[in-house]
Amino acid sequence: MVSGEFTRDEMMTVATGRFIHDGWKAFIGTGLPMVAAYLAKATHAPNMTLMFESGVLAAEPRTIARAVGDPRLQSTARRVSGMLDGLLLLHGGNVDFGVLGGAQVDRFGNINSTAVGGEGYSRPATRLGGSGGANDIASAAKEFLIVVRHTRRTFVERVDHLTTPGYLTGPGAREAAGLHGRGPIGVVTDLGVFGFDATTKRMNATSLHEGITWADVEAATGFDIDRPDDLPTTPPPSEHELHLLRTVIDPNGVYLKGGPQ
Amino acid sequence: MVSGEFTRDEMMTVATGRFIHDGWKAFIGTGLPMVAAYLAKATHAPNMTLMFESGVLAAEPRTIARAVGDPRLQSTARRVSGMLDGLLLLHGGNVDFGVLGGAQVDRFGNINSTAVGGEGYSRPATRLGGSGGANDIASAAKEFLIVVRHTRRTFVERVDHLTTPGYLTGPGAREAAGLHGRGPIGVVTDLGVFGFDATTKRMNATSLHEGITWADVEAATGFDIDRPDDLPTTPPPSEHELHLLRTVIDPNGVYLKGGPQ
Amino acid sequence: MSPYSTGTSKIVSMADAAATVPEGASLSFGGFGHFGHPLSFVRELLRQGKGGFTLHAVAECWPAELLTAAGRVNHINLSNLMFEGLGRVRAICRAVENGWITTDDHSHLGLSLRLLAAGWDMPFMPIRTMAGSDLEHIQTGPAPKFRRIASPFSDEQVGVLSPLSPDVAVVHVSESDNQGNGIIRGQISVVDAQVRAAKRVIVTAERIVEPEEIVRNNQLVTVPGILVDQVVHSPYGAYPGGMYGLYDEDMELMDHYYEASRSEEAVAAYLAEWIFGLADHAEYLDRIGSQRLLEAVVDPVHMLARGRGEW
Amino acid sequence: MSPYSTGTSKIVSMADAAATVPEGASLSFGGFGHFGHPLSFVRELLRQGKGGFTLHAVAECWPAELLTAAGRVNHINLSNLMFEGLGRVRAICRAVENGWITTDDHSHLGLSLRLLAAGWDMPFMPIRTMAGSDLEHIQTGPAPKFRRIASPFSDEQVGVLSPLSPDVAVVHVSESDNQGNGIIRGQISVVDAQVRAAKRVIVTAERIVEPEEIVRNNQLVTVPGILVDQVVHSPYGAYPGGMYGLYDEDMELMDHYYEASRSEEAVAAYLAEWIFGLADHAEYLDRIGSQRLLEAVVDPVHMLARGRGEW
Repeated sequence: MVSGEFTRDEMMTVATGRFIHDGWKAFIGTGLPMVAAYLAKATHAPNMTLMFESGVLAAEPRTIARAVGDPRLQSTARRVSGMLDGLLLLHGGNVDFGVLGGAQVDRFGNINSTAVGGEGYSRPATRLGGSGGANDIASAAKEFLIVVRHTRRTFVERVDHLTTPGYLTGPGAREAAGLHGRGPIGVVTDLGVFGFDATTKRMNATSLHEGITWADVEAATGFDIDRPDDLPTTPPPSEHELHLLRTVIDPNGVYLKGGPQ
Repeated sequence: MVSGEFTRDEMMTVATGRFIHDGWKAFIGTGLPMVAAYLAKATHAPNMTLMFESGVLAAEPRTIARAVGDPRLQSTARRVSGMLDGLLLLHGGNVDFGVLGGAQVDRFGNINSTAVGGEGYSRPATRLGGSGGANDIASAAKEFLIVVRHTRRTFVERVDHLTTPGYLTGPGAREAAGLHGRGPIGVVTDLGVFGFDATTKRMNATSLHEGITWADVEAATGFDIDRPDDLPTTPPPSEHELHLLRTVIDPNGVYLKGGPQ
Repeated sequence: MSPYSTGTSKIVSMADAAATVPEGASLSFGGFGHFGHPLSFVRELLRQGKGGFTLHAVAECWPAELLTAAGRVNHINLSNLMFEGLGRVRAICRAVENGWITTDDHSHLGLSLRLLAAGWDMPFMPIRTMAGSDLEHIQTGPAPKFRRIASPFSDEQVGVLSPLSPDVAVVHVSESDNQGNGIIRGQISVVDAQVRAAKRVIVTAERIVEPEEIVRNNQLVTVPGILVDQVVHSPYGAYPGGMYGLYDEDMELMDHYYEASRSEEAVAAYLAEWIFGLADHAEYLDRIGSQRLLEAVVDPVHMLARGRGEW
Repeated sequence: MSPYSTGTSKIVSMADAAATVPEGASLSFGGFGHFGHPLSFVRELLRQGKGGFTLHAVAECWPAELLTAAGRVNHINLSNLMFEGLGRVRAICRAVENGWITTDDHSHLGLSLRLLAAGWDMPFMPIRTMAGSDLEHIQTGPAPKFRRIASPFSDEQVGVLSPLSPDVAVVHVSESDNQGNGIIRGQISVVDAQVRAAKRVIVTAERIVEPEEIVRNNQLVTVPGILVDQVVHSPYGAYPGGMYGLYDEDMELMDHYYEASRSEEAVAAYLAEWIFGLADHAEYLDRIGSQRLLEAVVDPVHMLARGRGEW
């Protein structure tokens, strides 16, 4: 298999995993981030600690967990408590990293996972699940990563509801709000990898996935996204990474449907 | 054995036990109060729940515990946690009653168990153990009882250090301080049983133990203690109570030394 | 004879327990994901017809969804309600989108700490999250949830949460004695705060055990009996959800509801068939059938039912 | 091969662990009554000669007394220090009465909540006790412990405590894996708050166990390994105190210290004989003798050593 044969989901998963450093304690949710965490742990970050908002600490499941509530996270964890304990460990500054999704993201990495459209919060066109631990992770984890599919509906000028704080209104706003976490360090989408300018806190592009053009990004983004002079291609998944994803981590396609498209 | 043959400690123990109502959840320390709690549970208060500041809940030890840290309290308890959990159950308003001792007590039932004499708190003549859970119990339990030996050194006009709040400076003071517990409901000594006037919150006499005169009380009390018109004799221990104390609860004299004196 | 006192038993029937919940009460339920929800209680509560409830819902997606689907809920203080692996709690979402119910949103930590503050009798609880987001800025509850105050120990303006006390908390446990000392195997969600915060606590239990069994595992007791008012014996009480260490969730049955939730009509038919059409929990379990119930039983090492794969 | 990762082991020698405690550090130790104090660590710390310590001492009477007896303590933030069944911690009392050390008194809940506030990164923690007493009025620490602020949700003036973070917390556990995931059998005193509050955490453990054993009992893990910096294997590490479920306290040996504490001279002789005169914990245990150590072992049901009576 040549490394070019991979799905967009596989590219997103691998790109997400690369943000995880060895030794980190990380809050992970279900979906692609779960697969990415397994992959990171199986490759460059064997000593990362998986934590979940339910109070599950240092889980080492043999097979892919279907959900945060999956029994195999509890039956292989070093410690199982409850939500207050799990989230207060986070609040206490003990979590390095979290991965978050959402229905809308703006240029400052603010996320909406509560209510879209309509007359606003009290009478939205679409009500979603709400924050859960996401606001806590974005506020208190040392840093966090956003992972979403890239569409104009998702990448909006202004989130309809600010569930989860990115850089809020820009430079200094997190500090003014009293947040102790540094904020979002990147965005992984099916089009590329994005970051935030150190000074302006505006979203900029880090790399585009193979076959993606800047025009693709612009077409799928509802705000002006900063393009650097140098815009490399995201390193594709290695053969080893694809092998792990397809035959070891998620062989039954719980999250990653199908092989190469 | 006639009921007249009993020690002062036995009288204090029985008088203390009578303050415990059936069904109450009570914080109990070592010493006479421990024996009193066992006695109450074996007689009129079978459904009282024994709680300890270490987080031991609903202990049912078969034999007398030597200390709050005694393993037999933990090995027979329905729940074992830690100090924060134990004291936050108290803080949350779930404890009916506590029994407290101390080195000094004043007319308002304030207790000193920290520092006596000398130049005060920072350079006392005698440093004691400090509050521990006593301040928490006196502040947050619905009510509490004071059990001390009656001497002029103990019953003082003003405690050198106010470790544990009785009625503080008098009527309204507990409410002003923001305390949620009602305060001390009585004092059991080797001379008698005492209470607090509903209006003035000053200590008054409820009954004197057999053979004790008012002059004995006055001689042993460093403040004017209110004498009611009617001053009965404390009902002495029953034969059944003495039997339980001597042959079932504390047969080896862990706390109650010797039989009749 | 047991050396442990059994006191006055708190054990009552499911019907008697549900009958103590007043019309218009505020409720909070145990459970997380597809596990540990007191669903046999919720079904009985629905059958008894009361409503007008306010929910303090941290993670109890299934109780909240079923009660809302039946039109029994006016307001939800929530942090996250969705079905893991499925999607949105559609009856709740529809009720919000149509303005039939009101909500007030929190982070998981924020709502959990409000319950904890009530349980600990604290006038407020500091929090550093929720700050700066619409969880701080939008407050729609009858009482304020989040305010800023100056820290007396630094020059910070810090967020504090108000306490929140449900009238009744209902939690499902793995085993309980007749006093309500309850053990939950696996993660406890926010049950520790719920039972402390609530004015009344109802425990439903897979197994009622002798005091000895509780004492032997006394460090695992999440629910202190002194806080409990009533205990109900309810095997498979979390079904079609799972109970860690005992049985896995029945995804097919859960999906059955999830599909029905796409329309008001279908959800009404679901409730009629699976709740109102059945007399009690025994009839519900009969309907499921013992073979199916046994298929959900997990092995005691992997804690997974047959066919659920490896660890 | 174990399916569990053992990571980079945190296990070090007792000497190496004690060597990481800097001169003048603030320290907090596990333990309650005569149980669970990390006394093998305390003896090694004493042998290494450092001092100038501040203690945040909720219930660790034995560590606090021994360190103070050796003149290594400048200040104690305390809630209660005494020897259950014996009496006063005389070296500490003498040091206070002579003005050799300073103290700041709290209630047990107050001091525990200050540690918890630090561990949870909260700027303050409300409390309704300590109020009105000299625990509120007398503040002698370098930083204020208790202040009143207006509740933003009512018209109360409520007490709040400042956070308190020890430089190092040292806790003794029944078993730990090589990452410091530690199980304490029996009551945990205030270890949960101490390990969260401290900048560094050292775990001493009766047994070092494989990850499997921790995973199997993962609901009993009081010390989360992610908070732990170093792990020391130290059987009988709480001796002459007891360790619940393993061995009872040796009251005769404890009384031996208690008698010696009556005078400065006698206590100095005690320290010379029992601490400075012994090279390490192995030599200490040799001095006690295996027969005596075995006599302290408790039966696994009653949790009491021979001759300690019935339950």
